[in-house]
Amino acid sequence: MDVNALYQDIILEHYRAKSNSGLREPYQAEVHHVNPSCGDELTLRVNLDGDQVVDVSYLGEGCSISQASTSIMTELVIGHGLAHGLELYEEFKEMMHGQGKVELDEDRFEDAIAFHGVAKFPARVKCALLGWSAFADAAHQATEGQGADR
Amino acid sequence: MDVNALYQDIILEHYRAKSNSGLREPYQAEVHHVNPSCGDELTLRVNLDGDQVVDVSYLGEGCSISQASTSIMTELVIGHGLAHGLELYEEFKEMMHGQGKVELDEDRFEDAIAFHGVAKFPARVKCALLGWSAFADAAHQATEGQGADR
Amino acid sequence: MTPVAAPFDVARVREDFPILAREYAPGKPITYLDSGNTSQKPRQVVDAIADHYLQHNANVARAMHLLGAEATEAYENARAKVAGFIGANRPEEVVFVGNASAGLNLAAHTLGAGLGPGDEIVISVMEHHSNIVPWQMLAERTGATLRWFDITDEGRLDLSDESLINERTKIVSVTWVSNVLGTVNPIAGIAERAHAFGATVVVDASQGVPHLPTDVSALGVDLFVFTSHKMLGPTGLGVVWGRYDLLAELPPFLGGGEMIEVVRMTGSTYAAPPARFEAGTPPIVQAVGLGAAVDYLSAIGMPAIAEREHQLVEYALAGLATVPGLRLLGPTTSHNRGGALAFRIDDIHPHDVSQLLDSRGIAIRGGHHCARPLHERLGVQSSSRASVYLYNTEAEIDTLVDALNWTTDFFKGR
Amino acid sequence: MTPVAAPFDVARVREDFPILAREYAPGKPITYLDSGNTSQKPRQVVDAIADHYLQHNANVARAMHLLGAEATEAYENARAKVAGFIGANRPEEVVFVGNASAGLNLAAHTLGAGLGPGDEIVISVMEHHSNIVPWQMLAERTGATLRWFDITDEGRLDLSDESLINERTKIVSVTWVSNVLGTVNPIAGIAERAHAFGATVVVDASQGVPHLPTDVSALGVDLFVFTSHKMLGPTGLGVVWGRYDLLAELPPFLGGGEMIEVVRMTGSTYAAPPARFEAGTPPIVQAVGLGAAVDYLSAIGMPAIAEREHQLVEYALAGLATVPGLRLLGPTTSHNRGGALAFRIDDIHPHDVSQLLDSRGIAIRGGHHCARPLHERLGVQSSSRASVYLYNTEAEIDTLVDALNWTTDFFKGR
Ligand SMILES: Cc1ncc(COP(=O)(O)O)c(C=O)c1O
Ligand SMILES: Cc1ncc(COP(=O)(O)O)c(C=O)c1O
Repeated sequence: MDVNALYQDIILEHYRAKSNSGLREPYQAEVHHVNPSCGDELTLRVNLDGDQVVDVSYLGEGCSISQASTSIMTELVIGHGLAHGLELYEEFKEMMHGQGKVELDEDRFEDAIAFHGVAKFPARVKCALLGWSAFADAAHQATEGQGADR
Repeated sequence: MDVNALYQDIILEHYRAKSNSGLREPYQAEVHHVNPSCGDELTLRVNLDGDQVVDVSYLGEGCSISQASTSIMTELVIGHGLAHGLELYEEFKEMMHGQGKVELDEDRFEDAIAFHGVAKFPARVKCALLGWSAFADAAHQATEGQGADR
Repeated sequence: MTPVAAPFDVARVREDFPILAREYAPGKPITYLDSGNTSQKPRQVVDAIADHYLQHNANVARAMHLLGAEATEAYENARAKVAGFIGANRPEEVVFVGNASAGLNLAAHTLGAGLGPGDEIVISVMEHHSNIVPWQMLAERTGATLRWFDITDEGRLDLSDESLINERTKIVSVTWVSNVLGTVNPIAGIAERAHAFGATVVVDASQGVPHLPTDVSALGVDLFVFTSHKMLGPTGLGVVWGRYDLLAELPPFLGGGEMIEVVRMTGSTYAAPPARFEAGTPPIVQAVGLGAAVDYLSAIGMPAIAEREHQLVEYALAGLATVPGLRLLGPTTSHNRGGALAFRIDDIHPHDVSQLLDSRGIAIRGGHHCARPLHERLGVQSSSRASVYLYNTEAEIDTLVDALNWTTDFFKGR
Repeated sequence: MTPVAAPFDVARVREDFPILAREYAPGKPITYLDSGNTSQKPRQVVDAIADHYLQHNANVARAMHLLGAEATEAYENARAKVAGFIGANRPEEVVFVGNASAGLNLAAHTLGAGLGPGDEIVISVMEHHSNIVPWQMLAERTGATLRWFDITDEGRLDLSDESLINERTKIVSVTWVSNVLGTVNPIAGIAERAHAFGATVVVDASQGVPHLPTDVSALGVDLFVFTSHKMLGPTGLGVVWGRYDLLAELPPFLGGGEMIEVVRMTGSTYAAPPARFEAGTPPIVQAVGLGAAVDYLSAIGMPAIAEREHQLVEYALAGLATVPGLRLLGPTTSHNRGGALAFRIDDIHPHDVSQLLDSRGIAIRGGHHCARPLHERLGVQSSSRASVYLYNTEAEIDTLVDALNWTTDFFKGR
């Protein structure tokens, strides 16, 4: 097992200097996700304006893979349409479950293509998806909340 | 395994024509003993007069070994001192756990010596002891009751 | 070593079960007719267990290393195999527990948490103690009422009392196949009636899954419990299948490691099914063994096994009918009938029957087979029971019938 | 194949564990330092399991035939061996359950049946989730209050709060040896204090019995729970030892076959211990396997094993102290200390440590090790844990220390 394939420089850079870390106001939904096998926990907030993702903020402690993935995810989804963010999530998930056989489009996924190597380590797939699934969950709750407001 | 050693004629005779079977009055104590592995159940009553065993009666359904043993037990203890009956129980128990190595005295145990062969069948030891231990239990309860009366 | 394929070749099957060649006296092999109690294990299952312990052993889920990954994969593969074998929609519907009894207690504790006086639980008089006592204890804890399906004279479930299942009914728990009478119960119909009143349906499938093709979706039930050791698998393992939606709603039963989400000093939250119901280190290697058993059964094919057992039961019913003084408990034809053949012989106690048969190396069971209420209902204190599985032969049935005739002579002639 | 005798010959011991020769890359054997999670199994244990399945398999207690008698004898012999191994007064004090978690739930349900508001249960902040969640659930069911022993800065149980155990205390349940800190707790003293107030004392001995000579009588406790898979035995088996007088008083927990005396439609009566607590077909072959494990451990001798592990822990403590940025959780000396060696490395998450070590074939555990409250108390979210057993060597510790240094470089250098 080649750990260099797993720990791409981009991943370690994001791990050392996480983007958008720290909880911020305002937000419509906050979720708490857990990876019980390693104990990683993540609190994540989403602030939507209609179908635009205005902000995603989070507080988490976890391994380099989960932290870097969450950091990169926020860069990819903030300031874009929610539908776009959820689409990225689906594609990212598919790639992560593809055991290295599925490729991501660098133009759309930017730093996240570094996770291609992680897909070959089944035990780490959950780590890489923790932030993404928390985002999808929070966004879902936020839209339900908006629906109720109308 | 020689089943003829187990099923002595005396045992089958007692099984077919049980002595002292059927519940009778009066009695000081009644017990219900069970052999959960085969489901055999035995209700047994003891009637004491001071330290004399006046009557032992019972209602039970069970295999030839348990029924014959109970039948023979009643013949040996009715009309004798309680201490004698309990002594016989202890000796009988020791023989049954002796795997065929312990002998009983024919003068004192009469038909019960037929159970010597049963001691070589560990699965049947419980059957042979069911009536005896019910007797000892009932006698114990009856003496406690007498003690309380005084 | 792949197991035999159809057409059914019992001699080839028997080669996989070395214990069937054991001798009770020089040159005389045993006759094992006690599979309703526990089945024998093929070499393939035992090899899978040994190989796992000696080459892949580690704890699951929480181990982040080579052996841990292998063990986790083996355990979860076993879950998927079992799910496939019973027609579950997804592996997460399969929960591993200690045995069928533990599974039925899990059902009683989780389904019963909200019961109270006025609520009714319906079971049947033909249940195994493991599908009686947990519900008696639940009724005692909650004040709910326990009600019972009776049986007909033929030994079938008596469905004539239309009022037994009603708007007060919260849980119906019945056996698929009786371990004494052999009766196969019409589960789908009972489930439909129970669901019409909003009741939850639990099935004790301990004597069903080992012998019949199983499709939990087609049966239309809610919880479905069976046990590894009766289907060529290891001891120490039971299975609870549940509709995922239902499992996701149920509270946990046993607390501990791995069934949690977050444990705080102030309280804990619980994992999603199946983990929620698997506290502590699960029966990992037992699951791997059951996976191998399921592979073995599937390679032969459950339809072929059921068909073969049907033949054997017909043969046995005909043979037993020739024994003087023998009275069968349960249906006397092979229609909707499993391989449990319980009987009484006039004036000979089952314990004595077993003893005589054992002296000829024949293994059957005597007693109430953990179904005392059924025996009371039938007016007998106990019975003898022969039971067959895929590895049994007509010759073994002949051996049984001969020995029963000899037994009758032995006791009559004395 | 008798196992080695003293003086301790680790090379000879390792020959009995084929898995230790597994390679993660050609020519490179794995380094298994995760025995606190689950232990490896010697050939003797695996052979005993295979031999039982292939030659003596049958159900126990209720089978009246050759194989049934052999299986029953094997199962009850295993009970007697385990009783002897832990210094029980009689085999009937040993109850077989599914794992340690099941045993602790049994304790909570049976001891807790009569609790109510105002009653107190005392556990400690260093407990495994399996000795926390069952008591949290019990407190929720009954309204009793859960109270906690804290730990000292050194990672020992903090016994300074004299009022923690008082006249309201009904149950005290603590671990003998911490699975994270390694701390060996002064059980006898705690039991004495609890008994002075009439409380019942439960011990989670899961990390004790595998490593230390055990004498339940000397410890003076009431219930004592441990798990087979951490002491060379099979998965799917836990043990509850209880004082016979106490067991005889306790209500049953799980209902089903074999735990009953008489089952009637109107209610049931229950068997004497241990049967009362063993509903359904027990983990027969798992018990046989644990019996073989106990024979293996006894042949070497638990004092010799404890002494050997003490040496290894001293060696490992010295080695770990040389790794830059490594902080040990728990006592830093080997005094009253078991073989769990949990640590943090600055700025490297335990999951990443495990990954790097795994790339060199080294198996340790990362996470909260089912002890989240303890980690919260220590102010860390998770940790890495190496743990040793009788088959580990000084060379393996060196391999670990080297790999940790490389890990630090790997993350620092990038
Ligand atoms: C201290 C302690 N208690 C309890 C347990 C639970 O044991 P099991 O997983 O066998 O239920 C463990 C092991 O995981 C443990 O280390
Ligand atoms: C119909 C039925 N239900 C439940 C059980 C209990 O299974 P286990 O002993 O594995 O708990 C059995 C077997 O003993 C059975 O035949």
